[in-house]
Amino acid sequence: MLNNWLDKLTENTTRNRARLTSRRGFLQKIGFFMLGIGVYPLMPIFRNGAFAEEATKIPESGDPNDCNYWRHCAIDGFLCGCCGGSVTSCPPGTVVSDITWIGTCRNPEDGRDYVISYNDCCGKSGCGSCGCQRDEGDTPVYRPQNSNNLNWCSGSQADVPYHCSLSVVIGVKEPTPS
Amino acid sequence: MLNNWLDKLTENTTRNRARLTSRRGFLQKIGFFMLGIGVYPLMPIFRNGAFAEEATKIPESGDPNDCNYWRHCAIDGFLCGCCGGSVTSCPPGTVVSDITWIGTCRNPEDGRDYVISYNDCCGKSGCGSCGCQRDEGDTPVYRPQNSNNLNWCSGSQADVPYHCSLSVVIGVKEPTPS
Amino acid sequence: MSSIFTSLGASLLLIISNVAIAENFSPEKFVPEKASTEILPENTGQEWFWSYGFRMPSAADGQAFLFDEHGKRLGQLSTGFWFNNLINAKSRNEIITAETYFSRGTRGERTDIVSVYNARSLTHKKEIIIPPKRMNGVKNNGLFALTDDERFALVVNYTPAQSISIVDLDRGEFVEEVETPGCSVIYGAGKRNFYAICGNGSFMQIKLAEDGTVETRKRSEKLFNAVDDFLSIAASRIGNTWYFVSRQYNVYAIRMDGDDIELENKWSLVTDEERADNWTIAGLDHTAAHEASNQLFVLMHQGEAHQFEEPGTEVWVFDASTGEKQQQIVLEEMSLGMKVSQTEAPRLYTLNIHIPMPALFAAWIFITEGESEIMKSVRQRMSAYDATNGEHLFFSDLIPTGGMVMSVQPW
Amino acid sequence: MSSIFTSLGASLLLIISNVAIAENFSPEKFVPEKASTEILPENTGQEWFWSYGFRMPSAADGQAFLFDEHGKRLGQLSTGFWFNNLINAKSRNEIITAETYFSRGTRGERTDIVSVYNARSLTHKKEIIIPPKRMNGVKNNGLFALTDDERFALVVNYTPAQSISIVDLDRGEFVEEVETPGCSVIYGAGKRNFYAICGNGSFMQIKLAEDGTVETRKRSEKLFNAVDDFLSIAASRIGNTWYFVSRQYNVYAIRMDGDDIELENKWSLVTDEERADNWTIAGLDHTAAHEASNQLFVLMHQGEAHQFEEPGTEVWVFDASTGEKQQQIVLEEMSLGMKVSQTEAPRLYTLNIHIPMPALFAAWIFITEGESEIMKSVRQRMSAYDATNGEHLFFSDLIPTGGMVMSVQPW
Repeated sequence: MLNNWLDKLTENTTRNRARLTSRRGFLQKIGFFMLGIGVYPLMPIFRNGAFAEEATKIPESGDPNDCNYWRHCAIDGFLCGCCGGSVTSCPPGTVVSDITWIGTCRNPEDGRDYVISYNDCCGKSGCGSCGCQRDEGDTPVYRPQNSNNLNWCSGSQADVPYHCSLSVVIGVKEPTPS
Repeated sequence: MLNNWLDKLTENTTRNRARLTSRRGFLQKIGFFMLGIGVYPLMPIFRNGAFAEEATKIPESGDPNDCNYWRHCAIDGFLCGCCGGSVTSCPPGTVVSDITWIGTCRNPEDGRDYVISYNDCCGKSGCGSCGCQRDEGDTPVYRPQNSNNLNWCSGSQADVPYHCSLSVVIGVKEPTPS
Repeated sequence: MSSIFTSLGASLLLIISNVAIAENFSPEKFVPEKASTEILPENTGQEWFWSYGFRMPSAADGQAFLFDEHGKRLGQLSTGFWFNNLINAKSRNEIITAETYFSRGTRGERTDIVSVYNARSLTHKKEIIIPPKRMNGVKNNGLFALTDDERFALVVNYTPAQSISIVDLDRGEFVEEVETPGCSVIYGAGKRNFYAICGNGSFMQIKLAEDGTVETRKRSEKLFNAVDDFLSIAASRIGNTWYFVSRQYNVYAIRMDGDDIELENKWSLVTDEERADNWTIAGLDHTAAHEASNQLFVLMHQGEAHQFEEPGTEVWVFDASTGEKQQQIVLEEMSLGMKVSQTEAPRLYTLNIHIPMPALFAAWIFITEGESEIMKSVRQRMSAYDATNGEHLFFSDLIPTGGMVMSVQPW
Repeated sequence: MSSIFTSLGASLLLIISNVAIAENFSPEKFVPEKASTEILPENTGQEWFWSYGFRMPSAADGQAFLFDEHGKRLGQLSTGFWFNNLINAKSRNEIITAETYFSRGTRGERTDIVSVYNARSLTHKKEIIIPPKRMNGVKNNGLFALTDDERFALVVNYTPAQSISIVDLDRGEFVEEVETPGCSVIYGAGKRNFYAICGNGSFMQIKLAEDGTVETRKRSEKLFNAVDDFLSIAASRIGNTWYFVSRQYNVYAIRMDGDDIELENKWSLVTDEERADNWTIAGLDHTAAHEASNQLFVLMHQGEAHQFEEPGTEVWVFDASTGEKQQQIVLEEMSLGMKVSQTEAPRLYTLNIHIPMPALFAAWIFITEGESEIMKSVRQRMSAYDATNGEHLFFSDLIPTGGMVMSVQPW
């Protein structure tokens, strides 16, 4: 949970703060309201029946186990790919939490903005590898739908024990002119 | 539990093993048998009544929270002095394990050999500070009285949860000619 | 304990050979030492402090570590799964926590409790079972609070249905659970009043009767823009006013006093130049207040907008009423959170990220092998500063390996 | 789960604005991805390996980590308080462990169980409750064993009364507890036979009836000098012979075959020169055997007599029958323990102490600030070597922070 912060490390090694690394581009803010009732009934359709067919292939490149991978723009936790799972599959013996938070990330490969569902994998102690915390569009727990500061496993069958987090693409948006 | 070992560290940093630190003197071996039945009835007297008077003052110097302190010659665990206790007192809220292992250490201050009782403090999770493992006279678990490879908390009121270990002087021996 | 000794068999032999014969070192005269258990000395103002959290990834073994005024370990509490909150109820001489347990560690039946520890002996006194719904937050703020008279404890729930459990500490009983749809974290507002923040920018007042049952629930009008300038839940209280920092780096002073709630004041943490120079709020537990001097402390750093929860590098000190910046403390080590003690000579405690190697080594590893390599050696410890002038007093003992802690808090 | 949605209130508003319209990226055509849970591929000889232990100081949250043939994480089991043992019962397609839990994490009622996990899905299948007396060892050897037909599990107890619990894995039931006064750790000796080591240098045979109840207990004569040359409990088995290393660095080959137990062979691990040069046994789990090639692997280092449990720097490989040294493998990193896989191209796995910085940095810190400073950065990981020639194949992913593991073990 401490990475991406250490750009400042060299800054803080000596009190006179010489910055050694470049400043990352500003990600375009996309406002995104979720209707308390409205969105939740929507959520279940993501879970069952509707997915009989193959998921749409998304053009993407880079290392999915790297914290800076485009899908992880609002994730906070261990990347399941480093724990025996992948960006869309939980490690063996853990349970997918159906209720989770949502983020929207820009895919550098095709410039589109995708809706990412950060389902947690639950039922075992923390995976402990590839901790990654990025807060694009992150909201406080009193606006839970986009909050990564909450243990969403507590809504899963396995309850509290948090193992790792997925980054599942569940929607796509019109590429707004940047 | 990994300290005192890193003398070899520099030895292993490069495969050609240049030793940078001196070899420590060989501690004189003192054979010490404990009668299974015999010793245990002895043990309880160490616990109650007999200690109404002040313990004999032992001449000693050095930092009791240093793993190399003379009392710790057969200890394996966290030094309670680093956890809110001392060499003879458990941190607040933990329970002294009356059943424990015994070691014999030479006190450099007066050249005498003392019998040390390494009572565990139990009932909370591991203290985690000042881990120290020294195995002078250490025996396997099938000869438990001198074995530090055993969680002696399991014999305490608080049972398994091990917090830290004490080094209590419970006897003295004639200084054998070294 | 079964009769231990008989079953041990006669195979081992005791020979206490030649036990010493010299003045009081003769076996008869030698009085063995006796093991005992410490009790904390009475706290008459010593600047002790706690550091605690869920010990991720070993989140089943949450801990709270107590440090003395020199940063040395004084004691510890083991506090269960995904541990969030500890409150020192000074009038009760008790430490109160909210804890969660599973019958088989990470599986089986869940039990949530409010736990009560004796504040001198750090022994566990009693537990009060509550509905197994306690919210597990990454930030420890706003999830657990006592009424100002320390009689009732309130626990915020999330399943994801939102509600609050009320516990009577005097009678040691769960009182009731109250639904708070659309609203969550809570802030104390007098003897029997609390306010929760709602998703649309309003607050929900929760008024308790004398016996702790809920008398009324009332929604206030909107006090902040919940989308563009939402409030961080890590707020600090001076008197009846809670000071929130917001996403656009403003301070919202919201007075919560019984039935009245109003936005008293709003000012920007940063000047236009500072905003242009990318100064933003930072860290998780990023505000603190010193009531006597009416000062607000905020953890800051330079970074992009989306890095507003990454560790802070400075603490800015403001007059809470005027918003005038009085001090800019450059931290010895980047920090996740901080708090200030309420003594006359107050101390600022920070929860640091510590790399246990010379700074140049760390910089070299960072440059040659990147962030993930340096992360392998990251440890945690606290710093204590003189809150009046920012002088660094000491680094505490390290937080032991075993998992992360997320809060630092004065005794 | 209570009916979540109704209670959430209508305060938030959903506007899915301008969802994309382009070939199959139109909202109607876009098929979302679906989250799933992995199942382990069938193991047809891949060199997977486990690393597990009590995760001290977070000992309430024991773990077992599974790694693939490249040292990458494959899966994990959460296994309770002071975790000691895991056995892959291949004929049952089950992973069997002995686990301990407390109703409130570190306090409350203690429950010990034998746990059974599905070896493909790593899901928890069932538990068998046993007396809450399981020995908590620092070394993981000899505390837990299955009969050769994998029908019964034996758990060594210590309170400090010594006994063994017998569990029928087929019927999923605790059979009985047998007292073993003066004797403790156990070694398999056929379908229904075990031997425990006794404090005076003899062994206790425990013979089970077909249904797992104890038929006879018989003490053998002394096979070793329990004071001057006691046997380490970390032994390795080839056929019906167990190879023990001893305090004076000898190997004792003890054949245990049903009712017969005899000291088959005894030879010294070190030549006189090596002994004079302070070569000693090292580490905790310090022996391994490759049955097909009849080779014994022993972890060694140069150190004083009392350092015989400190990490090893080399693995010496012997012909188990003649005691002839065939290989001396200098390890990449000091190791606490090791094991060898039983495949044709066997691998040697070591449990390493890893300092995540260039060796020169580590040496500098060690010299300038001493051992305790360098200890702050210590991590753990495994190495895999080609057991036939000592070639280092790879380092595994790091063991995550959160506490120590004590064993490495092939799948």
